[in-house]
Amino acid sequence: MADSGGNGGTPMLDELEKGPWPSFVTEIKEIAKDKDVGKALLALLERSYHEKIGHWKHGGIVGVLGYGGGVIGRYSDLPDEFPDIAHFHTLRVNMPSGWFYTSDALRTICDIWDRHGSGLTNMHGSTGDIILLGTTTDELEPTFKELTDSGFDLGGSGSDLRTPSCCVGPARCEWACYDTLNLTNDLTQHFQDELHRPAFPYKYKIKAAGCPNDCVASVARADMSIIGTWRDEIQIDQAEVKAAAADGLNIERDVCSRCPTKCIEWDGSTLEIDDVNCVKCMHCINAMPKALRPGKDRGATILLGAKAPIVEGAMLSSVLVPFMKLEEPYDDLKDLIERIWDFWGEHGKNRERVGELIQRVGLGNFLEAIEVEPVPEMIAHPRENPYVFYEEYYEEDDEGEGE
Amino acid sequence: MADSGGNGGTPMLDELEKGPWPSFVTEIKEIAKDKDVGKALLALLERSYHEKIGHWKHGGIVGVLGYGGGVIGRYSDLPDEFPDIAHFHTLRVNMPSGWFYTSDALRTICDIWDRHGSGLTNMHGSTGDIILLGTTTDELEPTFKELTDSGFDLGGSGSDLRTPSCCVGPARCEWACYDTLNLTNDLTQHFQDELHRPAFPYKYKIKAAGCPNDCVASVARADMSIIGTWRDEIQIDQAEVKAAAADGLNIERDVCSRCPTKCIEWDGSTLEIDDVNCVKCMHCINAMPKALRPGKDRGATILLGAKAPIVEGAMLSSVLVPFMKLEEPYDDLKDLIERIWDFWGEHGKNRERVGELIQRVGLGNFLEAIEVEPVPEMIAHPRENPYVFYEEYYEEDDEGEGE
Amino acid sequence: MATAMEPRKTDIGPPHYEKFLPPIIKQNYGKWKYHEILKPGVMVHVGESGDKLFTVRAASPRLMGTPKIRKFAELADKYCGGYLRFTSRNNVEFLLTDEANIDPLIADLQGLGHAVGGIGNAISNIVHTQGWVHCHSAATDASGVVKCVMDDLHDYFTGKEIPGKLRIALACCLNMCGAVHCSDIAILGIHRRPPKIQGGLHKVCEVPNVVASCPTAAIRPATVDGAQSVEIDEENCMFCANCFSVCPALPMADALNDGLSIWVGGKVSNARAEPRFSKLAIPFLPNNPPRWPEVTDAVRNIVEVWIDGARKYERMGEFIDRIGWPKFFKLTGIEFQKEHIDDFKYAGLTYKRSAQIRHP
Amino acid sequence: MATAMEPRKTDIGPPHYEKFLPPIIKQNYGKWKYHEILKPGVMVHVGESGDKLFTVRAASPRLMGTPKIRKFAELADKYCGGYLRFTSRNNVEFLLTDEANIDPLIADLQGLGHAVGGIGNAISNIVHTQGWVHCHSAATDASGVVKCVMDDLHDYFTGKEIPGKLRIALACCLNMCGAVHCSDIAILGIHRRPPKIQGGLHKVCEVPNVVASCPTAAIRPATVDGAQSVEIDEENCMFCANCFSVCPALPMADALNDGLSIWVGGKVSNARAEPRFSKLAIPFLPNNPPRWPEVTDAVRNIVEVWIDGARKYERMGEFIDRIGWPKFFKLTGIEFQKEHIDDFKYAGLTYKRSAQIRHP
Ligand code: SRM
Ligand code: SRM
Ligand code: SRM
Ligand code: SRM
Ligand code: SF4
Ligand code: SF4
Ligand code: SF4
Ligand code: SF4
Ligand code: SF4
Ligand code: SF4
Ligand code: SF4
Ligand code: SF4
Repeated sequence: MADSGGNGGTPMLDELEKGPWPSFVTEIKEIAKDKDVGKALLALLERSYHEKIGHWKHGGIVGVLGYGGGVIGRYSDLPDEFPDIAHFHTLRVNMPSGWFYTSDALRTICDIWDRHGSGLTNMHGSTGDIILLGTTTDELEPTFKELTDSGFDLGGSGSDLRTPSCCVGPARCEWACYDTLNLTNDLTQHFQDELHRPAFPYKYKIKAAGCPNDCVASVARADMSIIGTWRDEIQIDQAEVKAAAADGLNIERDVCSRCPTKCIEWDGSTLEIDDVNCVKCMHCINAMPKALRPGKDRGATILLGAKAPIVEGAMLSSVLVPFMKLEEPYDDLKDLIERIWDFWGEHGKNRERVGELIQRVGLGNFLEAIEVEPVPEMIAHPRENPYVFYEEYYEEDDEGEGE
Repeated sequence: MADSGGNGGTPMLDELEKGPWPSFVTEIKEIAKDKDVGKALLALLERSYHEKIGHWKHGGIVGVLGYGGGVIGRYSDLPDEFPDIAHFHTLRVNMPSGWFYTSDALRTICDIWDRHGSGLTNMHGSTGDIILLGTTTDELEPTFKELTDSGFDLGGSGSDLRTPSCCVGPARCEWACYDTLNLTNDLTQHFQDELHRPAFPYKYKIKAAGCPNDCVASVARADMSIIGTWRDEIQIDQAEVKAAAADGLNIERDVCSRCPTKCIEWDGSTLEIDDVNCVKCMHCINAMPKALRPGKDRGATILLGAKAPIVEGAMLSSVLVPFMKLEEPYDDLKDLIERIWDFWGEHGKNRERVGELIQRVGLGNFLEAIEVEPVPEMIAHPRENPYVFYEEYYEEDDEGEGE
Repeated sequence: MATAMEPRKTDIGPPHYEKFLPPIIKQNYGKWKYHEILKPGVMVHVGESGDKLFTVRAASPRLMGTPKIRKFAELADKYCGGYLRFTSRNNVEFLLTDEANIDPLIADLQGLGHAVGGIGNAISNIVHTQGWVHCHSAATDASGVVKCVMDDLHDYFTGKEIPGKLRIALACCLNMCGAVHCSDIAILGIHRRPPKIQGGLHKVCEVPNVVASCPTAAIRPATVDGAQSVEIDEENCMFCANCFSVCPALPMADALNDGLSIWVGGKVSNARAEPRFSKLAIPFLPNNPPRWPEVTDAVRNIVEVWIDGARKYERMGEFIDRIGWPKFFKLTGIEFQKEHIDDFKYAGLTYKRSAQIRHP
Repeated sequence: MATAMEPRKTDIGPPHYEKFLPPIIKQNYGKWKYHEILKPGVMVHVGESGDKLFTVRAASPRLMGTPKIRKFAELADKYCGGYLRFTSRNNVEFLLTDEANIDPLIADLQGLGHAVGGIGNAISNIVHTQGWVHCHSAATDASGVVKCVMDDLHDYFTGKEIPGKLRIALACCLNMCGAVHCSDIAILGIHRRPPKIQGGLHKVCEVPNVVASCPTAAIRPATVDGAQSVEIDEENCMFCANCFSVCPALPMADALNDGLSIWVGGKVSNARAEPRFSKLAIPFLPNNPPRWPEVTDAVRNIVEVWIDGARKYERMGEFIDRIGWPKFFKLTGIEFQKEHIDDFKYAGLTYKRSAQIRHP
């Protein structure tokens, strides 16, 4: 059997330095040049590769003063063999909206992390945070201090609001139907307390996509998915449509026949869209970005409930508000969020995501509780089973009332 | 308030003699001319119309000797006021396959029923039986005797095989892909014991449709749905296609664009079908019955599990055997049915339909138990959740085995 | 175990269908080539042999007395050598070989009050159930409502053009003996009050069975007046009546609260779209005998919206698929309510899980 | 409650994004007109003003040390006035105004070992998770598998043509932090042995919480060696590890039995087809570090079947919709097994409830 990674190098990990894709092993080795923690991580990982098993234990409760979230505690299950990474906690640092940086900002983070941690990061975590990967309990508070001194703060973890994230939006995308960066930053600032001090039944994620292409996968990965859209007509530049056709795009086959409601027609010279039946899927616009643009009456669809499979099965978010204008100070949205949190806080079970709660109490009851009128846009189709909880019925002596 | 139907006529029911559709009230009145039971039924029904409530009680266990099914016991909840219909049981008489009759056969039934019952019938019940509507407990055995003497027998009720039924099939339909009448008759005769002596966990219905048009609604209404289909090419008569077009059929719009897999094309002179992608939906054939016919390699898809909503929600049948040749003596099918009944008999809970059982134990386990190989045709799509009950795993000391 | 000595026939099964097939069918059995609809309610099937079989389809109330059946038998003798059949939707079909007999037969049928029609793209007979005529479980009458609806839609049976087939079914309670769950339009009798527990329940029912029967676990064992009985958490009852099915001491029927609901968009054929369930359109309409005007109006409204908007061959569900449910509610004027939103076990799968929306 | 007296900043939130936007973005913010893909990994956004912003997208392993981040910062200084961003799939994007800088930047990036690509119809970076590098729950490594798969599919990142977007994601356990459940191809680490109950469980976990955590009710309270503990009905365990999430004394990892599964056909965009979950393609592949050849082969096979068969813009799930699942299994040569058939709570809705079948 090959070396188990103790002191005999890392033959298995070395295999992962081969090939064209940038190598995380090379990244760790780079760190290992200067830091024992890097060497230890390499050795532990090599061992995992040999044994086909991880060597980390459940994290205890570690964090920074006054915060409940933002740090993931992590301990090795071989602390005696690998004392340098006996503690190996991560900090989740709230990224700027849209993941924009200046080189200076990045260097500031690097400086702090080189001083206080492993020097390893994830740019970025799946929720969107800057992940500072691996430090000891003692270093948490000093790292936090330097971060806040430089204008950075921690993100969410545990049963709190998780770090909201958004697509690049109006910063670089012509299709953004509202200002994803501004909204995300505004909500994050507005809900700092909910972000840092876990007081919910479970996690609550918000993701903001500027249009139905959903480039932050909000519909699959956020309890609240905010997806830009429009209500009026797609803007058409007929000359550019012709240019696209001349350029070789088969508009009939590749655009019209792929339209989900078949509401778009091309007769070889004019493109016509029956906007009443357009479901704003973006396909035709995607296919002809120079010729077509979303309409001018823009806002967003608010959807609720996505989550990973544990426990009740995975969910995609479902429509809560078919269309909402999103303009500063976003009071309608903030009110809505608070009404949702109130109800969830009161009725949600421990570790019950809001999507699971809705399914448990029924969307109809949930809507009543948060004071939103039911509309058919919220459902794929009306119920198929006749098990209706009719709420009102006549008593013998009150014929005429009820209903 | 209007008369309650006692002796003052039937003003409400009289309203139902108006209008162009044939009236069941007229039918009852016709009977009431000669029979007190008819008068009593009219009066009771008029009362129900006034009170907006039925006047029947749960039936007790009544039946004919040695049979457990075939009779539905029924008692009025006002026996003192309506002694003539204090008992008002129905007999379910097994109809001939395809509901074909001679006038003599019908008269025979009428004669028997005039002698022993109300003279009222349903032609036919929802499961397919001839329903002889309303008689007393004393009359059950004599009616049965006369029926069997005339070649008729009872159908199913209770937890037994219910009367199998079928579409008109090859008797009058050019699309029948197997002999629905023969199969239905054969199964009914073969399973007489299961039909008459309830020994299942619950009811089991079989319906046989000659082609995917499913003119007996088998996919929605039978625990076992047998739906004719074919495996080879749709037979095309190109001249008749042209004739249909000439006749005004818009083949492109009304046929091709409605094909679920878009595997049929019409260039104005030739109709081409990519039969590999044809899902045998029947639409193109339905639209051009003179030009198109099902292929020649015919058989049936066997589906399992349909039922009404109580208790676990309604179900449609799902594919068990994508294609089975159906030829006398239908041994493959009978074997399959018996394997299903064996497993259901052993594992089905009281009042659990076979479709509910499959969902409870899992289709995969069910298939193993009845010795049918899983094939992708059985599912709409593979599982979406990662909750797999992997059945094999390696023990520390047997690496290399398992899987 | 037989108590009588006389010979007793059992398990003979139904008469063999071949005895009832007319000669032309025997000769062309399995060898039909094509069919054509000649006029409303009349079609011809042509055999490979060239033989022609004419079918005349007549309306039926399904609930019939022997006098009427004898009259049909007479007509069969008069025009079709004594052969006839019934359809899977309870219409009567006369099987003729002589084309000249068609019109006289139709005239006689009409004279009897049985219109001819229902073939092709038509509204055919309503599959239905027992109702107040024979069932203990009914929340409404069956034959009465059917009569009113078919009176109202009669023209569509006898030939007025519609885009495709439209299948209506009625069931008088949630047991759904009419299997209405896959109909273009379904009319469903519903209870809206929890069962009323009767004294002496323990004498007629097994308490554990009763408790187990409730899908929502709304029934708990309880002692009432010293006897074993049950209590019902009324908040959790959705009126399915399954408890009543297993226990007569829990009657559901309630004159004030029973009524009907309307469902749309189901189908069973595999033609074009796959088979599917009907969906709730109208949660509640009152029982208003003898003519149930609220029901006939509601059905007609939906039928007309479909006729106005559907493309050729498009069944109700396919039509709604194309226009979307919000538009369906708009066109029919039906108010969208909480009750439309599923809250049973697959509810989550009926929520709209995408941003593909038609904005006004 | 503060223990120190020095001023301590909290709840300041993230830095405002505006501080990090290059001037050209500030000027054209919300006023972009269209974009064009210039070559693999390079696109231009044109403002209503006529301004042009060039984006160069580079691959990233996501797990990066500060030295590499500093190098990216240097490149940003050198070519883009110090501005850069990361994408939602963890690639690095350089934001240029001077077209002439594009090729030198690309050369420098390639020199650093970071290929440029992933824009348009391409296979972009694999969204993934911690694996053996940092998580206690992992059934496989994350970064290692990702490295191997992207090495193998590298050409499709750098420009080899494919029909549409193809999104791959990996999660190292059923918690699915990579949210793989809606990916064209998902790689999912799986356990296949029930948790091993450790002594002293009662000291670290609340037994009732542990019992409640199991979706299949496979965990029961039990007394072991005199102490409160649990027992597990192994037949009913489907290895979700939710019990381990709430209780460290129930470790799931098992070197012999942990492995990976492959899922296909999910998507999140609303373009054309609605968002949808991925479906199980391959129930089990072994953990075979360091290069996981079974996984890379399996992914490549599926990718190639899609490339060969898909129409323009057709995502994996749309492609399979068109050809049908039986054909997918046939083309990929993947054996259809019992495990493919759903048996969780919505299982019945995944059965084929129609006779619409491609024969043979
Ligand atoms: C770091 C990160 C993965 C990564 O490599 O990027 C991560 C890591 C962990 N996740 Fe996660 N999750 C991360 C994004 C996600 C996502 C994706 C997303 O947010 O878009 C999901 C799926 C979406 C969702 O929320 O449902 C996700 C679903 C979970 C779950 C399942 C939750 C559920 O309701 O089903 C758990 C289990 C739990 O909460 O107990 C979990 C638990 C965990 C824990 C804390 C393990 C645990 O049980 O204690 C992991 C710590 C790993 C470690 O040691 O560092 N993580 N987790 C992601 C957070 C980084 C960041 O802040 O940016
Ligand atoms: C007579 C008939 C209705 C009719 O007017 O045609 C009928 C009548 C009754 N059905 Fe039915 N069912 C009839 C066809 C059906 C059908 C349709 C079918 O077979 O195609 C269904 C739906 C399909 C199915 O089987 O799921 C049906 C689903 C039920 C159910 C619900 C079963 C379930 O699993 O959900 C019950 C309740 C029960 O079994 O306890 C039920 C129970 C009943 C009972 C016996 C009432 C009871 O709870 O005891 C009814 C007796 C009425 C009476 O007093 O005469 N009946 N029943 C039909 C049988 C006639 C015949 O033999 O031809
Ligand atoms: C006589 C009958 C079978 C029987 O054994 O009794 C029958 C007979 C025929 N059906 Fe049917 N169908 C009969 C019930 C059905 C049913 C079952 C039901 O309604 O409960 C269905 C499924 C309905 C559904 O999907 O909900 C049915 C769906 C079809 C279809 C598919 C229509 C569609 O577009 O979905 C066709 C094809 C067509 O009409 O073009 C069809 C076509 C036919 C043809 C043309 C077949 C033929 O070549 O002979 C027959 C003449 C019919 C007509 O009424 O237009 N038949 N047909 C049934 C007559 C019922 C009645 O009195 O109205
Ligand atoms: C940079 C980024 C947003 C961000 O804030 O970081 C982005 C940017 C753009 N996306 Fe995206 N998308 C980005 C992640 C996504 C995601 C999320 C994901 O992959 O997890 C999706 C949903 C994927 C899915 O459905 O599973 C996504 C679905 C799309 C689509 C729809 C594609 C489809 O046919 O389904 C388009 C339209 C198109 O490509 O024609 C699109 C188009 C675009 C455009 C062309 C928008 C524009 O006009 O600027 C951008 C250039 C893109 C390109 O990569 O082809 N973007 N895009 C993300 C780049 C990720 C990466 O590094 O590869
Ligand atoms: S989601 Fe829409 S607005 Fe946002 S980056 Fe993607 S395409 Fe642009
Ligand atoms: S956005 Fe989508 S739905 Fe609307 S016209 Fe374009 S392709 Fe059709
Ligand atoms: S199911 Fe098919 S074979 Fe049977 S009558 Fe209907 S169309 Fe003819
Ligand atoms: S039978 Fe249906 S699927 Fe086959 S070609 Fe005709 S329309 Fe298409
Ligand atoms: S639907 Fe209900 S009320 Fe009507 S016959 Fe069937 S069981 Fe009786
Ligand atoms: S009617 Fe149904 S829900 Fe109500 S108590 Fe009875 S079984 Fe339960
Ligand atoms: S997917 Fe599982 S193993 Fe991977 S990081 Fe998330 S919790 Fe840990
Ligand atoms: S792994 Fe999941 S299924 Fe197995 S015992 Fe733990 S919680 Fe239950």
